[in-house]
Amino acid sequence: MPGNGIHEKVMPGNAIQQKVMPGNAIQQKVMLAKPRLAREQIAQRAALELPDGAYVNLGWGIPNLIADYLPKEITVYFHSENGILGMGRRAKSGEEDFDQVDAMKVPVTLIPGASFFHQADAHLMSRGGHLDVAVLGGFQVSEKGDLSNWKIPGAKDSGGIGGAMDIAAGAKTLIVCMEHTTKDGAPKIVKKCTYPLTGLACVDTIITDLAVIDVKPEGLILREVARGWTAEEVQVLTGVQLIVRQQIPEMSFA
Amino acid sequence: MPGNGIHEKVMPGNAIQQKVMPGNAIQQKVMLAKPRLAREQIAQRAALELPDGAYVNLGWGIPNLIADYLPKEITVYFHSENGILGMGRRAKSGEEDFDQVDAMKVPVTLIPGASFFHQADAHLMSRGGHLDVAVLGGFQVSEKGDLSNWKIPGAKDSGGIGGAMDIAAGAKTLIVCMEHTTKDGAPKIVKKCTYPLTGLACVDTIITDLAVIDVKPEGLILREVARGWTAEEVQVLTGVQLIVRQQIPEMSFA
Amino acid sequence: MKQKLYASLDEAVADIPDGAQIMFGGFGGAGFPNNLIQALARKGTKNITAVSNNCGTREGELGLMFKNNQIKHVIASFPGPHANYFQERFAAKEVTLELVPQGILCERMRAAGAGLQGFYTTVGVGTEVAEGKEERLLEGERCILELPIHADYALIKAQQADELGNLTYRLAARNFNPIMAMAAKTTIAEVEEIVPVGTIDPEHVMTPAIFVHRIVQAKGLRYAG
Amino acid sequence: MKQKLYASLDEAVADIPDGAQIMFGGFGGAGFPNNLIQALARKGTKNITAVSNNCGTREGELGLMFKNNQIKHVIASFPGPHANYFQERFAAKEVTLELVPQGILCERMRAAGAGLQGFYTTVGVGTEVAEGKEERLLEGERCILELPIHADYALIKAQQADELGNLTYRLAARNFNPIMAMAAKTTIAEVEEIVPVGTIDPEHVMTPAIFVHRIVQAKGLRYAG
Repeated sequence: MPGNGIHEKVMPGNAIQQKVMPGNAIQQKVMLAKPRLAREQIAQRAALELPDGAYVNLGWGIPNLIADYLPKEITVYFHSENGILGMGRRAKSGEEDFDQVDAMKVPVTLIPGASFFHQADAHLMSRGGHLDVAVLGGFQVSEKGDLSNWKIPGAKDSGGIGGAMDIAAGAKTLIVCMEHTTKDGAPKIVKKCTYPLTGLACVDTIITDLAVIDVKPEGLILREVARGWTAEEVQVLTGVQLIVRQQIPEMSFA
Repeated sequence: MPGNGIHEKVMPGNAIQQKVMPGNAIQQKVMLAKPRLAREQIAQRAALELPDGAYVNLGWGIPNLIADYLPKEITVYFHSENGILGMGRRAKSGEEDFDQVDAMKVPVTLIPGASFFHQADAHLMSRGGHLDVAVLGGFQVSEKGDLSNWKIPGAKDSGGIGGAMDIAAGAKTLIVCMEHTTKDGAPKIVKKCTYPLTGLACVDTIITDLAVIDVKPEGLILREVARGWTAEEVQVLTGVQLIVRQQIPEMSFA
Repeated sequence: MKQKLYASLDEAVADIPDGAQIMFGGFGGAGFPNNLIQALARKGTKNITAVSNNCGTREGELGLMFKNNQIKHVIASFPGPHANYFQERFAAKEVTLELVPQGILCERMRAAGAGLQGFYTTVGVGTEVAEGKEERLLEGERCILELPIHADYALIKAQQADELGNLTYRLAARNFNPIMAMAAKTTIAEVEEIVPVGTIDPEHVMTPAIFVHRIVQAKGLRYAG
Repeated sequence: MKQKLYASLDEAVADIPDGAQIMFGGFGGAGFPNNLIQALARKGTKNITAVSNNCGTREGELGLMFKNNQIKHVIASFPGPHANYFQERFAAKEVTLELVPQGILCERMRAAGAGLQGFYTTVGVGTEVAEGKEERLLEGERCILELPIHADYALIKAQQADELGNLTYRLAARNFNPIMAMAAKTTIAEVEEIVPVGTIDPEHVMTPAIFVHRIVQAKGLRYAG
C-alpha cells in the first residue's frame, strides 16, 4: 500500500545501467545471498494459474517446465505454434516421432482430442485472442507490462523472435516466468524496458523466483512472495514501486 | 485495321442511352434480324479456350454450360468458390448429394483427384492468381476490359456480387461469355461501362453470339466472327471500334 | 471443466440478446445451421446484424429470420434469387444491406479471427464496393482498405463433433463454417453426430476445438431451401 | 497435359536461377525439404533470397545453403540455436537478415498467396520490427502495415502426393509447408510416397493440387539436423 515505507526502497528507472544502487547496496547484497525458488518451483507456481479446460501456450525456458506440474484434477490443452493443439507429455525414449515435436523441437505425445493444422492457423490462434493463457520467459517486464524477451542488447548473433510477438499481441492472459533479477543482481522488473521489446502492455502476471506480481492499470500489485522473503525485501530487488494492498501471503504450490 | 471503312460504323460512347443510332439505324435493324449463335454455341466456342490441365472457374449463365462441351482429349479441373476443386458433371437424378453442390446450388459429381476446402481458401485460389482461366457472364465489357456483370442499374432488388469480383481481380485469364447486344439491340461492348462495375481492366477475351474479341493494350482485336457475319456487321453492333488485323476467320467449334 | 455439449437447440441459443451480431454458415443449401436458426426464431431475438453469404431461400435458412423481422442489418455477398422475405423487407427499408465480394467477406471474417486489423485488396477497386473506403497504391496496384468483421456469435453446421469441440464437415458443406468459427466470440455448432473424444484423426480435424464453444446435436432439418 | 511428376531431385530444381527468392518449409526438424535442399546445393544456385522459419541446424536443413554461401539474404523468424553456418556468415556480413515475427511471416506469405497487398497488425508495434513501417490507429489500436512476401519457388516437404499434386502432411511436419505452397510461383514438393490419383480422400487433401507444380519422390534424408 502506498505510504507503507516501501517507497524509499524503490530502485530508480534504469536499473540495468546502474546495477548496484548506491542507496541500498548493503541491503541488496544481503538479498542476493538469500535462497530463492528453483526454476522448477517457478513453473510449479505458474501451473496453478491455468484454469481447467484452458487453451495454453508455453514458451521457451521456465514456461516449458510447467506441463510437468499441472494439478491432476484439471485438463489443459497445450498449443504449439508449429500446429498442434492438445500436446501431452514429452515422448519417452523409444516412442519419439520426430514429425511430432513441440516448438522446442522436442518429441511430444498427444492427448485424446488433439489436432494438427498449418502454422498460419496456429499463429491465428495466438494472435486472434483464442488462447486463454500464454506463458513466456522474459528478460525484462516494465511497470506498464511491456515485455522484452527475445534479444540481449549487444549480442553478436542475430537473435530470434519466433512466435512470442504474436502471442504477446493476442493471448487473453499473458504470464511471464523469469528470475527476479539478472545474474548480476539487476532487477528484471523495470520502469522501462532497455532490452529490445517483444510487445507493449501485454503482460498480466509476473511469476519469479521471489514473487507473484499482477500488472494492473494502477501499477504492479504484489500478490505473493516466496517463502522466507518479505515484501520489503522483494521491493529492494524490483526496479519499480510495488503496490502492497494486504498482508502478502507466501507463494503457494498447490 | 484502322482506315478500312469500319470507323464510320463505330457506335458512340454511351450506347445504352441511345439504343438506336441515327446514323446506321437501318443497317442495325438488318443486323438484329440475322440469326446468331445459341447460348450453347457460345459455351462450345469458349470450351476451346481452356488449355489441357487448366484450373478453371465457370460463372453463372452461359459459362456454366461450358463443361458440357469440353474436347474429350483434355482434362480441366473445375473450381467452385464454395470449396471444390475437380468438379465433374452434374449429378444424375438419384445420385444427387446436396452437400456436394456447385456455386449454383446444383449437385455435382467429382473427378478423381478432387479436393474440398473452406471458402476462404477457395477465394484465395481465385484472387491469388492460381486459376488459369475464369469464365464469367457479362452485362457490359468496356474497351479497356472493364467488366460489369452483377447488377442492372435501376433494379429494385439488392443485386448480388458473389465471387465475381475476386475472380475478376485474380484470374490469370478472364473470358467473358455474353450476347453481343442487349435484347433491345444496344451493344454490350462499350466505350465505358454504364452498369455497376465488377472489375477494372480484367477481361482478356470476349466470346459472344457474334464474335471472339481479345482485349489488348492497343484495343479490342476481332479474332473470329460467327458464321454468316462479317467484321463490318459485327462492328455495327459493337460500341467500340474493333481492330481488324487480318481476314477474320469464322468462329470454330472444334 | 466447462461443458461444451448442450442438451437442446433452445438452450444453445438461449442467451443471444437483441442487437447481437451473428454469423450464419452455409452456401448453396449446404452447411446451413437450419436447426439453430429455427431455435433462434423461437427465441425471438430481434435487431440482429446478420453476416451470411446469402439471405435465405424462401422460408429456409435465413429466410425465416427475415420473415420474422428479426434482422435489421445484413452483411452478405449474394442475397440470392429466392430470398423473397429479405427482398421484401429490403424494398420496404426495414432491413439494410452491406454487399461484400464473397472472398472479401471470407477475408474480413478471417482477419477478425486472426487478430488482424485490416487488409488491402484490389478486389472491388473502382466499383460501388470501394465507395467510402480508403484507396492507395501498394505494390503498384490500386487497393482499398477492408476492415475485419467480428461477431458475437457464429451459428455453424458441422458433420461430426467430439465432446471437446473438434469438428469435421461433410463435402462442400464446409464452405463458410470454419471461417466463421474462427471469427466469433462464441461459436455454436449444430452437428449431425457426436463422437467420442479421440475418434476424429488429429490430422483430419477441420475446425480445432479451440474455436468451438457450444455443441448441440440436431437430427432435424438438413436442407431447408 | 503438363506432367508434374519429376524423375529426380536434380531435375526438379534444374531451372532455379541465381538470385531467385525461395521459400523453404519446415519447423523444428520436421517437414524440411532436405533432399531438395541437397539438390539445390549440387546445382549451386547463388545469391538466393531465402524465406524460412529458421536458418538451419548445423549442416542440416538450410545450414548447407549457408555453408555453401548460396544465400545472400534471408527472411526468417527464428534463426535457431544451432544455425552456426548462418551466424558465421551473418557476423561476417556475407548474409543479411530480415527478422519477422513467426505468425506475421505466415501471414505475409499467405497474403502473397491470397492476392492481398498488405495488412495491419498490432504484432510488433513499438518494437524493432516496426522500424520503417507505417503505423496508424485502426479499431482503436496501434497497428503497423505489413506487406506480402512472394517467392519464385517454394521447396516443401509432404508425406503423400498423388500425380495431380494433391498433398498430405504427416503430423506436425505440416507447419509452414501449406502456406508456402500457396505463396510461390512454382511450388516443388518432395514427398515420401506417390499414390494413385483418387487415393487421397477429397476431404483430407491438405494442399490442393492447384498449388503444386512439381512433385518428386525422395526416400533419402527425412531429418537432417
